Amino acid sequence: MQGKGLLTGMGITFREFFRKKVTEEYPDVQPDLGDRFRGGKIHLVASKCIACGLCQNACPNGSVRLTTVKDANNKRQLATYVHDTGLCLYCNLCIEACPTKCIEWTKEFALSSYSRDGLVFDCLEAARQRGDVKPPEAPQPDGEKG
Amino acid sequence: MQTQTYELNMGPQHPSTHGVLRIILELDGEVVVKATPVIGYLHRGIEKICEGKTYGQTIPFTDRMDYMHSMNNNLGLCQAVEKLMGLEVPERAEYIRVIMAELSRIASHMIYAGALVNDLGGVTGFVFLIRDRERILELFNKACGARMTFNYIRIGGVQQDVPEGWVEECRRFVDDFPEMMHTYNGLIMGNEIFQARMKDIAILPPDRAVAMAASGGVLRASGVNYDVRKDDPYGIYDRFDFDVPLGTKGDNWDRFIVRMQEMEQSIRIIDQALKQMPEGPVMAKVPKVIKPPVGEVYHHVENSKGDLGYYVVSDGGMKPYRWHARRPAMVNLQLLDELCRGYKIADVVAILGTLDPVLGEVDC
Amino acid sequence: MVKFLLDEFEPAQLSNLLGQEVAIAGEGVSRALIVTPEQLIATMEALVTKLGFDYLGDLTSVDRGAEGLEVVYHLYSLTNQREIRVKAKVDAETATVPTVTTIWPGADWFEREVYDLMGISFAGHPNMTRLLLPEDFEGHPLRKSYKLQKRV
Amino acid sequence: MNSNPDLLTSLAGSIRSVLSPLIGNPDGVDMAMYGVGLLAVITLIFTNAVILVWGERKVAGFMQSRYGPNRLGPWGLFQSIADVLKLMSKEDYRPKLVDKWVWALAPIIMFAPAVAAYAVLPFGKDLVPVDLNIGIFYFIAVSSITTIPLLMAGWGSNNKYSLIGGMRAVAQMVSYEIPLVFSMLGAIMLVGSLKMSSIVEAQSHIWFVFLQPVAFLVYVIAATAETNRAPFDLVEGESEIVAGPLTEYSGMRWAMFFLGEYANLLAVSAIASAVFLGGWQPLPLPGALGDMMHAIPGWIWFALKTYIMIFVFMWFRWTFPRFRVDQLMGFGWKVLLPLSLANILVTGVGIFLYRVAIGG
Repeated sequence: MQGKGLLTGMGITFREFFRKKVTEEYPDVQPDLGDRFRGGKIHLVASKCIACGLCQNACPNGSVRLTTVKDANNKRQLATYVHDTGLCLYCNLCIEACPTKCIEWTKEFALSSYSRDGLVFDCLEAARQRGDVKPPEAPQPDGEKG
Repeated sequence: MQTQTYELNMGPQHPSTHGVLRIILELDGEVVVKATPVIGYLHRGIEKICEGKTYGQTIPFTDRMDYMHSMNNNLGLCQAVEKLMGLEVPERAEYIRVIMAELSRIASHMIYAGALVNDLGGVTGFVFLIRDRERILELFNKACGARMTFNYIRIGGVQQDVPEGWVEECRRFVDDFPEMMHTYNGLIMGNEIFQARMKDIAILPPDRAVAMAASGGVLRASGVNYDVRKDDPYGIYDRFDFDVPLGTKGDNWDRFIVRMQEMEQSIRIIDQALKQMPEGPVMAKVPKVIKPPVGEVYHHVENSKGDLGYYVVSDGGMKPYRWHARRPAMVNLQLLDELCRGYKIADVVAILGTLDPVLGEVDC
Repeated sequence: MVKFLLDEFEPAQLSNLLGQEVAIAGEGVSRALIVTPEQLIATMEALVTKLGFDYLGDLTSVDRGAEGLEVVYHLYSLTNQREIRVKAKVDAETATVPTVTTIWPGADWFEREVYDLMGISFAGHPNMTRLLLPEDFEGHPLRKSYKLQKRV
Repeated sequence: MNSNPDLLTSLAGSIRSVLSPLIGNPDGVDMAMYGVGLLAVITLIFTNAVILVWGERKVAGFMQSRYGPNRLGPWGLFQSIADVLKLMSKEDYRPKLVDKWVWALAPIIMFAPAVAAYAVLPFGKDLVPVDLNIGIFYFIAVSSITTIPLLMAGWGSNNKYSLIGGMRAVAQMVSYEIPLVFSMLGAIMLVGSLKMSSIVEAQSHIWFVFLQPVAFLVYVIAATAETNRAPFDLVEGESEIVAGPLTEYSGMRWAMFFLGEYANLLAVSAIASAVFLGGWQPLPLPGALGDMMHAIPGWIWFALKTYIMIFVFMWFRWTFPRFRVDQLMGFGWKVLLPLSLANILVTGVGIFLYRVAIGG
């Protein structure tokens, strides 16, 4: 009969009227992002970093940028470490490339900014502010590190 | 009476062009005389960009082509490279890939149906579909931490195994799916207005569909039985028992209903895959630097939009010499003009909806 | 199950069948039928009529640098479930091959895309204009000579 | 005078008693009372539009398993007030190429007939602002003016989407006006009067929805089309023609259209409740229950019925997809019109037979 489908549809919407709602009341209730969440910015544990640059090489879009200096032991140390979230594809390749597992995602996802500069995060500076710095090593006696 | 046709620019900013598609409509009153799609507003030059990336780095870019069915985009590229390298993928990874690709197909078809219903003015159907799609995205989020651009399927396997409890949750989704389908049947497919809007509109004959290289639901709605999963089984698709839904007429209604039935078939595949899935590793032994041998490969997979092909040329280095994707949505979009002619403006959005273009893929 | 056409026929056999002197290059999954632009239409028509390649899978192009350009066709037969790769070689200066829209109308946008990005024009195409890039764009990005700009 | 004066009638009475010594002349007092009525109606339209916008969003939300507005105030009640404030503070922007006068006049003309139509709505016993002898006729005449501003907006905007929308508006509203009028004709035939109060009084024993079910159905469908609501929202048809005639409007001008739209929605629902659902008459229940029903003031009954009708219209909107323009015209002329004509015929024959039965 013509009109049966219309009534069925109305029945469905009417039933839905009284069902439980699925709204997530976002700013009041923070979403559960899950353990494997990929997003936010890079959290760098500076004390574990060996400044190998593999994360920079793994990045498809040049969003992870770092520079190194040689320290007294002729060992590479981080000079800068920048995560440009505006370029980031959130592909996880940098995290997987890290041999010492010293980078991971933060769960801050609300990163919008009025300018592109606001999307560039200095991860090393953030690490310093957390007090996470590499303990300065005494010059080693053999000094033969290449 | 002397009348004149006039031109109407539909898009690139328009509520129902599914992104930044522009259609130059030549209209006679409300009747379409000619519809010229203009694309390229979302062109990012992915093919050129990928020539400068390593093979592994090109996978995230495929996510951004058909962002509704990203898992399958990953899958196609990875299998193409694996084919070139002659790489065997572990069993468990194969099953996870199939489950992910089919879940992703359902999610994509949900967006497709939802957007189409929304274009026809039925907002509630759209919201219901989006609501249920959320459960799939949640599954993806649990498995790889991303809801849309996954980069989960990798050359040689998948990024990591699914977490504890994931299989059970996926199983619950599979069990709940018939009820969801029942709701859609009642609200959308059973609705007489919706049927009147869709039936006998924009008929595409099968021989024309083949000649225009249409694929996916558009081709199958015309009754041509071509599904890459069946005709050229990739991965382990030959192990599953599923049907290829076919249309009879090739009108809007067939193009819609074929995909709705495909969702049910995908559920069947997931169901079997969940039952058969073995334990084991999820990543093959892959060298750190992937250097396929000199040569070239073309591999195609069945995307939710159609026949998605990857053509990868290797010069033996770590970066592809040439990287090309055959994007089904772009090919299907060619049909827009001939399908729209003689129908009304309101039908243009419906036809566009049934062709299901994702502009990220069309423009690439 | 799809069969790769070149598995079934010897090169000489194929040349005989197609009525053209065609070469086969590559090995394994990389094998392709090589034709000249002059042979292209006759070969394609023979493939359609004699071997049932009714479906145009893909149409793209490769810039081989000094060896010139290649237009690559991936054909598929829905009736016989076969696939084949055909390549037409042209040099970068002339860069013109005949259109296959007469055989498969669906090649329209494929060819426009190749024209747009690789700069190979297709003789006889009904509407040989840029597809993705703006009309006033200079150069063809997929040519190896086209250098990507650095991000500023 | 009213046997049991309720809140609103006694309020009107007290205003009148305050005014009459001040003015003296009884005609002047009547005029002043019309002014008070107009003020009351305009207040009603504004507050009602605000409530309806909120209600519409809530209904939409609840039907789509969401909450709808829930940020401002309890249950998001202040959301539409915030929206109104936003709309009022927006820049009055006029696109360069519009036809200035036609474009600027359209929202005002949209609003005026919507207000004028309220003159004859029977809000309760003795609460009809102007109880004209030709009340229904007046309502039909005035509400059909709504077509013109939409065409003006569509034409004056100098935008093809708007023009298409304006043309659709004319085609649709003119076509559906006819079944709308014919559907009410059955009820009018039963009453034998065009006066609103008589129509409502005539339903004290049985509501016309039971005597005229087909007419009610036709009325509801035609009214949906007349107010441009889904599944007949082709005029705005967002996914096809962006926003139809409203495309180039923003801020307060756009809000005027919106206000007119919701005023119309309330008006057609009110007419539905007056003509088919017994207006201010309480639920006809027997015995003590019926007395309890009578204790509730008439205007509450009227408001209740009207809002139930509005809910039904919203329910339609959030369930159905949109018609296509040719289907819409076909449905109007090929289904609704014959149906309403047949209804008139059947009603006429029924009345004749009834008279024969009584008279004989």
